[in-house]
Amino acid sequence: MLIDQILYGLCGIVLFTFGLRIAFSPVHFLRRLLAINVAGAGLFLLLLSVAYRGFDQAPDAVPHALVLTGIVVAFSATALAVALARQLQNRDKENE
Amino acid sequence: MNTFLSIALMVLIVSFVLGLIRIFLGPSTEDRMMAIQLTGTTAVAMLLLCSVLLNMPASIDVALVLAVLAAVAALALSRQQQTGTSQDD
Amino acid sequence: MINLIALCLILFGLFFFIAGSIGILRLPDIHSRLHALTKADNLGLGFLALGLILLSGDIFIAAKLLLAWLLVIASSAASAQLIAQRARRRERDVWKI
Amino acid sequence: MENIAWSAFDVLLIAATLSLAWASLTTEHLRRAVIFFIAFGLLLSLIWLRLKAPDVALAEAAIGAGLTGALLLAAVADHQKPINKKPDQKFSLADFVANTFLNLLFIAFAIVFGAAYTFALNEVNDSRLTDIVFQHLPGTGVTNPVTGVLLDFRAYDTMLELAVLLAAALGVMAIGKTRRDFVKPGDMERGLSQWLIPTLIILSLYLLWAGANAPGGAFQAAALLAAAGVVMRLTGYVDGGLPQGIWLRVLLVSGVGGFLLVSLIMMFAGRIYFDYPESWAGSLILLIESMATISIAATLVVAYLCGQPDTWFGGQQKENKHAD
Amino acid sequence: MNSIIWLVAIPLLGALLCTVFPRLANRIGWMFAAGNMLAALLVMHTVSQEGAFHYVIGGWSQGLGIALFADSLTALMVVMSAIIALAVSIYSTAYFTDTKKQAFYWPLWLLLLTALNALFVSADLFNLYVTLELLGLAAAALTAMGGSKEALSAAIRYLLIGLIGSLTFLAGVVLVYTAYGTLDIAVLTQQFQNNKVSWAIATLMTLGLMIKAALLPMHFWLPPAHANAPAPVSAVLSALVVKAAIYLMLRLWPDIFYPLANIGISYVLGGLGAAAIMWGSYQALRAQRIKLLAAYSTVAQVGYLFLGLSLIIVLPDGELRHAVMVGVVLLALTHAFAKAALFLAAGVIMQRGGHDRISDLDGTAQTLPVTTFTLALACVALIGLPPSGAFLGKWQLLTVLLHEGLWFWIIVVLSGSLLSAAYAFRLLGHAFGKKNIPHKRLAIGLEELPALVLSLIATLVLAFASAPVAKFIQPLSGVSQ
Repeated sequence: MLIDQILYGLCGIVLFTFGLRIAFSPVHFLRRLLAINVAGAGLFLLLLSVAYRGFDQAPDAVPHALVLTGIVVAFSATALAVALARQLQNRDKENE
Repeated sequence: MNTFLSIALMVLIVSFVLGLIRIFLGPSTEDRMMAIQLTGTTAVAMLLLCSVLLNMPASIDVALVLAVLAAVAALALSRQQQTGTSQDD
Repeated sequence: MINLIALCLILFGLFFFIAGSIGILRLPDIHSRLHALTKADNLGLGFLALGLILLSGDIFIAAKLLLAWLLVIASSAASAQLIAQRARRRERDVWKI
Repeated sequence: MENIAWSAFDVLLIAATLSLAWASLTTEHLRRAVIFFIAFGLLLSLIWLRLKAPDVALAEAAIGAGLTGALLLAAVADHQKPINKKPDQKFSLADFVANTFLNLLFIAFAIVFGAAYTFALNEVNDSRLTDIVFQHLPGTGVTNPVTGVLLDFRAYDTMLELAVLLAAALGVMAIGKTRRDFVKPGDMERGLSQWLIPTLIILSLYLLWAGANAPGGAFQAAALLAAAGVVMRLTGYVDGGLPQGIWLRVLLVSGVGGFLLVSLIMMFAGRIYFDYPESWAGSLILLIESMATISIAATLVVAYLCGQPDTWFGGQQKENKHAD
Repeated sequence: MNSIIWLVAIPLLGALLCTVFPRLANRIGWMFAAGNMLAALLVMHTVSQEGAFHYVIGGWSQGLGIALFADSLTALMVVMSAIIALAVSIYSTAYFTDTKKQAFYWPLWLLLLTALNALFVSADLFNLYVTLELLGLAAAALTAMGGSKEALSAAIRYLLIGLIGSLTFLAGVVLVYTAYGTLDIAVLTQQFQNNKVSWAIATLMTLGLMIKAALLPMHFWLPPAHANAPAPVSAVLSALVVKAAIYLMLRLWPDIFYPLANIGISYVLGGLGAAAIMWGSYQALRAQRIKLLAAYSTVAQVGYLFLGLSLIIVLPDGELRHAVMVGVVLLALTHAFAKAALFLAAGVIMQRGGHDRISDLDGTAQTLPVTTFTLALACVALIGLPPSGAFLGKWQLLTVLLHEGLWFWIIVVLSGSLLSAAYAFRLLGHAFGKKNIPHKRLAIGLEELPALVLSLIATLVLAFASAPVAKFIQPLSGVSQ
């Protein structure tokens, strides 16, 4: 157990919780999307601090691969959400 | 030498935080773009230092990627207003 | 000896970074801030990279460090132009209205 | 002294990250929120490097600072007028109580989660998967453990992840066409793109090549290639440099298809699923990676286009319209 | 053993081919759905011959590679989704007339099927996360294909809520890796202990899956999404996608989280389930449209399944637990078939009549006799009248509740059934209502048949199949591997 490991891990947890809190509040859709992305980043931070094993030791490679997968998935979701929102926006414009 | 470099790293992150303050303050989008550019460069500098400090040559690659993408980001930011206001067909 | 030169170069670099950051924070208007920014970008990173090149001792790594500097110069030149252009357009728009 | 400097660095880094996240999620203006989010991505890639995860740092730099940023910026461009400003409400006790309750709930959640994490770190037996990974790495033909995990041990995950990306691209295209109208790019933009695009492509090739032995790999390379597509889109090529018709469709599926095909062939050849024969594991992985790179890049560009390119079903590409 | 791979490979290959050849998408699509059916039957055959089995992809040691797993529960779910998928696919060939829509519908739908199958057979926690995301993305994209403004905003909400759910699940997975250093379910099951960290893990994963399953306080996203999607998509969302999360609960609690089981958690889940039954049924009674009624009825049905789950968690291994398990599985199967049939029938009514308002349905029986018959059969199954599978499922559940003396739950189940009878008869009353319409020649369309078959399965086939199903489900034990 390393002090920096705990520090970064807790930072990840704070980001995750904060992101979720905003995602559950009645704000603009894009803000919610940002919040979910922040929450995801918090989880990735947690996962990577679990993998971290000190300055001079090689870290655990499995969480790194998991986070890479997670980043791709998060981007895909963001892209789909943005496209949906823009389409909705276009509909609103047509109706005006 | 490592001690010196780690202190240099600390100085750079202070400089980074100063840049962040300009991002927070604004007031115009251009100011924020500028501050992003500055923090980006500072991040590149920190990455270069890390390549020696953490003995990770790969962090230079990260720096390269950041340097190139700074230009892409600037382009996206500057084009955003023009493309956004146009009408859909 | 080389270490000492490297140290000095890195110190120079740090100076420009701090100066740039303070400049961007304290200078009054966009164009003068832009001036401060480009100094930090080009000179600060340049000296730092130079110092690190002296320390690295590996030609491949040295080349990559140099490349990083060149890329930053190129993209900072481009984005400074874009920012200035945008700022000018906006100022002009203000007059139009 | 060195330790103190590092600790100061850690604390400042974490404080800056948290405050950027805070600013991004609470500022009133959406566009500012996105700018903060891009800076947040910048800091994240520094943190990943600090935690000795250069592969992730590369991906985050390319995605967080690059593509997600460009995507979100394009999205907020639509929202310039209606800023997320609440109409000045009267103070409502019910809202206040509900908000306080939710805040307390989430704070409690964070505390419990944090405590569990700390306990878990205490309990863990230090023999995580990492030892087994290094033990089996020689069988995969690569020396970068992350690439080994992604493309061999957990290749099935990677295949499904590419399927997720494909689903996103298809979903984006299913709901509408991409915008065609564009402001004519100025000389400045054109000059920029002339050196930026080749640089991005070369850097991407380098990362792909380095991926087998050093940090880098298909996804990072693809993100840079896609950034080239984004630049093309921004400087007047409406379809972001994508090929047309059947070529685009084949390109889009070739990443997942490559994984699936190789594994099915392996299965019929008597080996089990995803079990590459050791002698050509290295070159097979490089082949799959190159296919995956181009395919992922195309998919990322489609996702950025926020709609279906006109040439999806084939046919001629129309003249690029410029709306000055 | 290889058969399990085809479950993922066939629909995925189909999705890729449909993407490349958009003009042939219709034909490729239903052929691969049929192929998926064969793969599912093959897995069922293997399980019935050899029992539950593990398969580590790539031949790596367990823990390093990703493992797949199939037992009788998996086999039943896979076959169930294959049957519904085939029916929905045949229906879809007639539903989407616009070739440009077809070109995107088919690959997305086959990707959704891939995700479902991959989720059912996965034995790796992170892989489960990826399948959950694939499921959520494909489902949201398909919902948006409804095209209306309501469909788009429902799709956005669906996507975001799904992301929150799967991220919460992922948080649990991260803690698992922190504390136990593995992602493999079998390895984890052996090492799992009852301590504070394990409680945090169980809480996070359960919360994530509750959001995904739309259990009561988290149900708000379901009705708009299910009611505004295109009809075949609604059918799949209600019948299968919601089941995926519940299936995972059935996988996690009796296996991994077995050491944590206690009466408190059982009361929480059961209480939420009971509330969902009452609230969902009440809202269904008030709904103005068939699809909204069906969506709220799904909220209620999820409640029954969670009520059953709460019993499974707390009951000791043995006869009673097996009885509840059989009951839950029968309820889940019946609901899946009946709800798919209901949504498909609603789609037919909407396409022929242009609307699905319940109060204006009078005369449907005269113009669409087959579809109205389908509606009636589906309602019989949803209420749980004999001879449907749901009747037997509820009977099993009630027997155990009676034996345990849980009177409150019995009251909830019975009044939930009464409420569902009320909303079902309201719907049927209008559908069978007389209206003077000019006599027309009746044409029975191809698109009416899949729904009819599904509703027949829900009412008649499951009634006969219940004994073999009960025998097929092996008694779950704490450590089933």
